[in-house]
Amino acid sequence: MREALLALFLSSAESLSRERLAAIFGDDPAYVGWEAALDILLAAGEGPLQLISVAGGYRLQIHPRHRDLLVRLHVDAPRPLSKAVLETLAVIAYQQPVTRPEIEHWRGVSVNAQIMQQLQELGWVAVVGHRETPGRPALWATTSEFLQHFGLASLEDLPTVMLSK
Amino acid sequence: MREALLALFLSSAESLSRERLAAIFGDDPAYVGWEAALDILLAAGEGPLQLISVAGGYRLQIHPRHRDLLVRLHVDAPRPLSKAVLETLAVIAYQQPVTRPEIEHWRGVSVNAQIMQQLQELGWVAVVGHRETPGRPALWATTSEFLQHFGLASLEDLPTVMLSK
Amino acid sequence: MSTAHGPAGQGVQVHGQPLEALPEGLFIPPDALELLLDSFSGPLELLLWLIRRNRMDIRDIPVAEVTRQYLLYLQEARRRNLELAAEYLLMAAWLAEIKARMLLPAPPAGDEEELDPRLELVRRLEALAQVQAQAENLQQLPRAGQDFWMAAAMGPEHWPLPPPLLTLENVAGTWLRILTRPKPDEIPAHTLSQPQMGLRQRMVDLLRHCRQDASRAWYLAELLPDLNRHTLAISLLAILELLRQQALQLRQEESLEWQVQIAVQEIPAHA
Repeated sequence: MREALLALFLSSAESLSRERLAAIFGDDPAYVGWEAALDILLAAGEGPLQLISVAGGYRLQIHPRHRDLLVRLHVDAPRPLSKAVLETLAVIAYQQPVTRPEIEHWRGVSVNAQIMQQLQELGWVAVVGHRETPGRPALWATTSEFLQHFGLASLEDLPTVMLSK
Repeated sequence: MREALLALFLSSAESLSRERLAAIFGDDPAYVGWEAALDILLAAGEGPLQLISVAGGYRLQIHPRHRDLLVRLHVDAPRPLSKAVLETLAVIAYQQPVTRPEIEHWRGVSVNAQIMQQLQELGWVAVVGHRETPGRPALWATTSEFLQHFGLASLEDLPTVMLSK
Repeated sequence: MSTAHGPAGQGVQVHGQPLEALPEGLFIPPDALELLLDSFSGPLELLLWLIRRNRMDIRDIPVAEVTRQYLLYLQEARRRNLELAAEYLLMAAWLAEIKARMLLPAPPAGDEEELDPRLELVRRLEALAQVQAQAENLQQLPRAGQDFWMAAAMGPEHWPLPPPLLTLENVAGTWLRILTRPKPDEIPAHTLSQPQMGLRQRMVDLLRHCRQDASRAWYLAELLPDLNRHTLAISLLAILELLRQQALQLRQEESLEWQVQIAVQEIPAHA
């Protein structure tokens, strides 16, 4: 059972929810007890792996104790994000769904197309609909890739902003 | 050591060569003996994983014994067949063995190679011989997978189609 | 009062160095202003930075003082020929307007609905402060491929096709449809009883026809009288073959009618 779970998680580029796993295992007698195995994996991990909650499901991640070694392999860290990109992403993440004029209102400056394109290419934001106002502006929201990249279980896990009143 | 190797391989989308690993581990006393560990991993695998040699080095692969389970995760939901594919399948099922020109005669349109390929990939039709006429055209028939999919014991169990004259 | 300050580290950064190092007052070291304006996304942010640097209360902005400082920055920028976006001047005008309205006598008592002229500015500054704090929070989050790594291994190379959505009744029904619809070769079948003409024979006939009057061209309609489908096909083939062999030539006649006439004429054999 433990092996079957590991195989599923390792083969998947996305996080897998309990519901998804339940649909895969079904009533198959070969996989009875998968939920107990999942809970053990969640609690104890497996070798260099730990199971974390991310993007509405679970994913296997290399345990942080191996970070120093992994940095030697992955010398090209992801590009740092510019202030404009970070602020635009922040407005979308915390205010979603939100239109571009609304983003501009929050930030106090115009948002150029490049910034939106960069965020789209990273796969972190997407158009999820249109506001039913004149011009039907596109509504932007974050994707599950965004949650995965920043290791967030859900949008509720976004750090809360403490602004003293 | 085994864990460190697994961490490196599982975090990397690319294969890793012995040279690359040697550069990463270097003379670090914490990782002495990594080559022996690599050889053990190559020989015995680890849980659901096996280490395979590919061009440029090694990579971890999920052991084929988990294939059936992974199929449940990765293969899409069933979709309806196109009309052209469905008609071709019907002709083969009821007229087998049958050549492609004969299928075209029944359908009244040409049958392109893609259609035959799609049916072959499904594992439902196969070439069972050649008609001894000029050009020796291939004879197509349904397979036992086709019977199995529909729960038929034999071709005689196909529903009879009555033409009222 | 040090209210309205977000989490630490919100100061503007220039080349990775916090701008807190900027000396007090309005002394601006050479090039600092350029870097400063460069790092600001706009006038609202410059204003917010001024308010914070002066440790002012965002909800009780001393507009006169802030405006004075803001204008001094703008003047300094202009003195150094730095390009300033129009929004910076728009902000200056807005600040001047707020200052003027605050100098007006207080509204008659009891008019509690009278709004503080600074209110909209405060709202926008607070919104920006919030976005900055949120952006800072995002920056603190760990990132995949830098702070943590997802674990993945290769699965099988090829996945089978999904089983099609198909019932046995679909297969049988389709077969019945094929059986009951007319087959294409049932349609021309009756023409087979017509006297058949060979291609060669038709070529000879056509050439003979054209030679009746070698000086003129023959319209296709003349060469292809009312024929059955089979003979028509053979005749067309014959004409194409004669064209290929350069026994006939094709002329496109200019016509006053909408229809373009195509005529065929025999090529006289070279002597």
